[in-house]
Amino acid sequence: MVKVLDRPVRRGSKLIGYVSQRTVVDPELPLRGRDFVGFGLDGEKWGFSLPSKQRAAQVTEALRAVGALAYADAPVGKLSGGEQQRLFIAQALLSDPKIVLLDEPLSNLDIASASEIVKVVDGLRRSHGVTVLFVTHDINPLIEVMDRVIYLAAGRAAVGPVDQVVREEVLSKLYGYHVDVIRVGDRVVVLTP
Amino acid sequence: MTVTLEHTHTGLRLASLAGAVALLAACSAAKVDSSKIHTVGAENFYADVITQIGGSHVDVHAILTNPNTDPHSYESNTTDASAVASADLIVENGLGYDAFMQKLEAASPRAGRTIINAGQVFGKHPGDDPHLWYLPGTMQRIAQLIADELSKRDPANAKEYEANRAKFVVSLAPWMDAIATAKRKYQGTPVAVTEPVFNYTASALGLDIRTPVSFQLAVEEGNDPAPQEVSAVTTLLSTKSVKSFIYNQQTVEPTTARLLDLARKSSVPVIGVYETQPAGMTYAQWMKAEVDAVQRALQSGKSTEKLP
Amino acid sequence: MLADPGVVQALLAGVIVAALCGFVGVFVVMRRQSFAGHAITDVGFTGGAGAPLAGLDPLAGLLAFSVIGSIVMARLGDKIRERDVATGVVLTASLGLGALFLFIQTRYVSQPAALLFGSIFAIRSGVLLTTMVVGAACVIALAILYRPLIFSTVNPETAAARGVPVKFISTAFLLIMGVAVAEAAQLVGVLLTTALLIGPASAAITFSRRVPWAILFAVIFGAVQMTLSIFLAYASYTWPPGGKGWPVSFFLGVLALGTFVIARFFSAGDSRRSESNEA
Amino acid sequence: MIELPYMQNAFIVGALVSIVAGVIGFFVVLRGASFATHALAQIGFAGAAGAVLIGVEPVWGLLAFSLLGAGGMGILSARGSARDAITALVMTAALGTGALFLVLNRTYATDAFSLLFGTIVGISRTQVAATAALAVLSLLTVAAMYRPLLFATVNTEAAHARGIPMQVLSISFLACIAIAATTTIPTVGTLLIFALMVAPPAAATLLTDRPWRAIGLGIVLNLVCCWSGIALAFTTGLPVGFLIASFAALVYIGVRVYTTVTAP
Repeated sequence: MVKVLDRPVRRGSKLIGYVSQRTVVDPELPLRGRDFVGFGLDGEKWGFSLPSKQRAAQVTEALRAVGALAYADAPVGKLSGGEQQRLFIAQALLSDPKIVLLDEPLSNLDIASASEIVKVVDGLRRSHGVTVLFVTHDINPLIEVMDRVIYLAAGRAAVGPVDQVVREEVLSKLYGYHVDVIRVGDRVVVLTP
Repeated sequence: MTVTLEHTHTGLRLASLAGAVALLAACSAAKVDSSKIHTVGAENFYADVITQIGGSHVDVHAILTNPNTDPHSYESNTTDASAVASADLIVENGLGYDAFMQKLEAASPRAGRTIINAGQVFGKHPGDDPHLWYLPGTMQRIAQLIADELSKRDPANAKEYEANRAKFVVSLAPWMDAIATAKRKYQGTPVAVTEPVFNYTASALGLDIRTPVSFQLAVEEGNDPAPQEVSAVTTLLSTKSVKSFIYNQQTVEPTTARLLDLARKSSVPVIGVYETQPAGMTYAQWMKAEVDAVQRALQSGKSTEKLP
Repeated sequence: MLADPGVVQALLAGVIVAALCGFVGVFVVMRRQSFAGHAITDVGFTGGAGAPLAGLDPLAGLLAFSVIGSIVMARLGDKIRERDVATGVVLTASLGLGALFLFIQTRYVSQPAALLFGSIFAIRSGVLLTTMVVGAACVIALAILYRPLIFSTVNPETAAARGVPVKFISTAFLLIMGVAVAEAAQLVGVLLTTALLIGPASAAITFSRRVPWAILFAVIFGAVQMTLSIFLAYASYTWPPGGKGWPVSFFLGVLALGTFVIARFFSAGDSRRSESNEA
Repeated sequence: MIELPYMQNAFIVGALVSIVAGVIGFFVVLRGASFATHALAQIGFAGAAGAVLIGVEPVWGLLAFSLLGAGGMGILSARGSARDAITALVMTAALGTGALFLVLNRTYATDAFSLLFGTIVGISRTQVAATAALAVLSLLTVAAMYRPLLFATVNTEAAHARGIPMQVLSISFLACIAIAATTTIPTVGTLLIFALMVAPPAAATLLTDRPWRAIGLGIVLNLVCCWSGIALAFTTGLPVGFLIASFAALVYIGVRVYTTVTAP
């Protein structure tokens, strides 16, 4: 039996924060960033949330943690992709999860926003003590912040710490063709043909 | 069409299925008795008059027959279309009341078919009150036209048609008498109506119809009547300024239903008139019964919501 | 004018329906289910027409058909594109059945036009009470669904991951909407109901930043538009060509569209400003 | 049955309408435009009422109003979102105007009402010819728009980038629906044209992925519904509108169930 956090797997859990692949938010939705993030706290509960100082403080804290306070009161649908992504992450954080799943959070983002998001996530896992499972196609922006890699390619997988997996011979074997791993100063870059 | 069908085999199979259904249906086409004169009455009262005059020499198909049918919501069916297609004589009301008839006739052109259109016979124009069968004198004229037409097609029985026509006219006498009597007594009596169905007879009775015409048309068309008019009609009933409330009992919509409640509450006698001839009555009996209902309402304050 | 009990009754009914439609409408517009909102009125009427044939009360038929119709729509249409077709198919089937009921018996069906336009100035008082009770029940049901409904509207995948029964919620929403809208339509007609359901809500949404405000604005817009339409309909009796009251449906239809266009015009200016700020 | 001229006319017009509805319906389904189709067909009523008011043939009012409606919907939804809300609002405004026309007219306007069901068994040869001409016209229009329309429907952004005038295209498509709907409404009615533009074409898109096959299959399914409906109406005397609409809905639901059951 597969167990997560010592419990059998079932649908819907507060212990796992989930950031889905970026969905388009209707620009006309009458919803502020703050309200949107608030779903992370109690979105699955029936009824509506009554105004409460404690609740507001928790939402503000999550917004601060991802650096989204500046646009917390703007309509979600009218924010940029990077701004929305921060809100998604803040939402996932609010249930106080042990694991956060991020499904391609960097797709459709420009390089600057992508590295910002990576910084935010990295900071959060340290400050909040959560495990982050980060699904991505482009490993490069993440190389400095990862503990372990599960590298899936052509039906095969390579698992292990970054410096054991992100190597020319390992990746080339995995892909079945030559892959370059270049070190520039402290940085590592993976080049696939 | 085959060009498009070539794209898919499923399509071809489905198309042949449709063809098979069509063929199957073709085998059971209606039989027609060729010895009789085929006639159609667009409404059942015209059909009734044709039957009374033609007797056993005609076969008659009536289209609007159900006293619960509103011509506004009639959808032509194939039975009616095939009756029109084979008809020698058609009697219709016209004035847009049975616009479907003109369509059915155009769809099945037939040489030598005679169409008696009541609206045209009386020189009315589209937009005039179409409920001609409530106008005393209409059916005498229509009966004459029917008898003439049948005699022309079947000269051998001309005498019988003429005799039947005369009998029909005689049968209308009690109705005409009832109108004359009631008119003497109740001329100028104020009444309220919902729709214009009964207005021709009401005018012949000399009744004073207090309901605004635009209100009547709004109800007839299912449109929103103006608040001032609703209020005027409401006042007529609640203050008992009218001696009777006449409504079309075949189409009861919210406005009518509400006024009907009010009339009952204010004990204004109500009369439910029929738009189509009720089952088990001849045209003459029906018309007489409606006038009797008015008489009963005005004389003894009794309501007649349904004819027996 | 207010001395006229018909007008007072109409104002009361109009404002009640406007409030109900404004509340439900915000969710309908957010979920892009305007078509379903409109179609369910026709479906309900088919039920209302069919019920007497089976010896049942028309209201029972109306509610039964709108419930069945909403469930079928929800079951057939998961994705947005499917939804459009699902609604169309349910509407087709119900209009076809309507044709059959008309064929068998028309007394209770009445004319298609009467169902379309309704007659707000001739409302029976008992009907008003039923609508208020059913409407209140719908509002309470929506209040219970409120949070998970919005969550699954905005962000269905995350909501599902958090254990929100997304499919159940969307069926339940259609059901509540169906009952509310069919009930409103039998009071004031299809046209006024659709206009009140979509117009005020879509205008309110274009410039609200929060759902509760959007609901509040939608209810206010709806009530104002409705009241204004009734006043204008009353006043128009003296307008040329004279002695012809212009219909409420006309005023409300034009006001609803007009308000939306104006709201959208302003919000378009607004969003351009915020975009230029970002750049 | 076949030898009766009105049945011949019914079958011919049924076939023409099936073809036109099958072709346009394919795009209606792909573009999610069922509501617009319903609305454009309904709007015609208002036009007919207006035409009666000024003493013109109802069909011109029908056409004018639904074209105006198509333009209104196209222009207002230029910014993309809330398309269904705009459709609803344009429809209610137009129908309200129709109610006003009825009030101002104040004579017996029976003509405006007979549009819901049409009179499929009451079609004359002249109407058959007119329907055929219009069918050819709408097919040619769709043929002219085919490639950009399909491109724009499946990949809006790319089509936009390639310089396809999106708004012109979407208004033209709505106008196409308007013309096809209103010219067939006097013969087959609002109900049937809507049924045939939505349900069978949607069933067809579930069965095949190729555009031409979907269009062909949509036409075939339409023909099956239409002809068997007319034939069955002839033998049973039941209303044609009920039969065809029910068949159309059943075809879609049947195919939905079939594809769900056989799906891997």
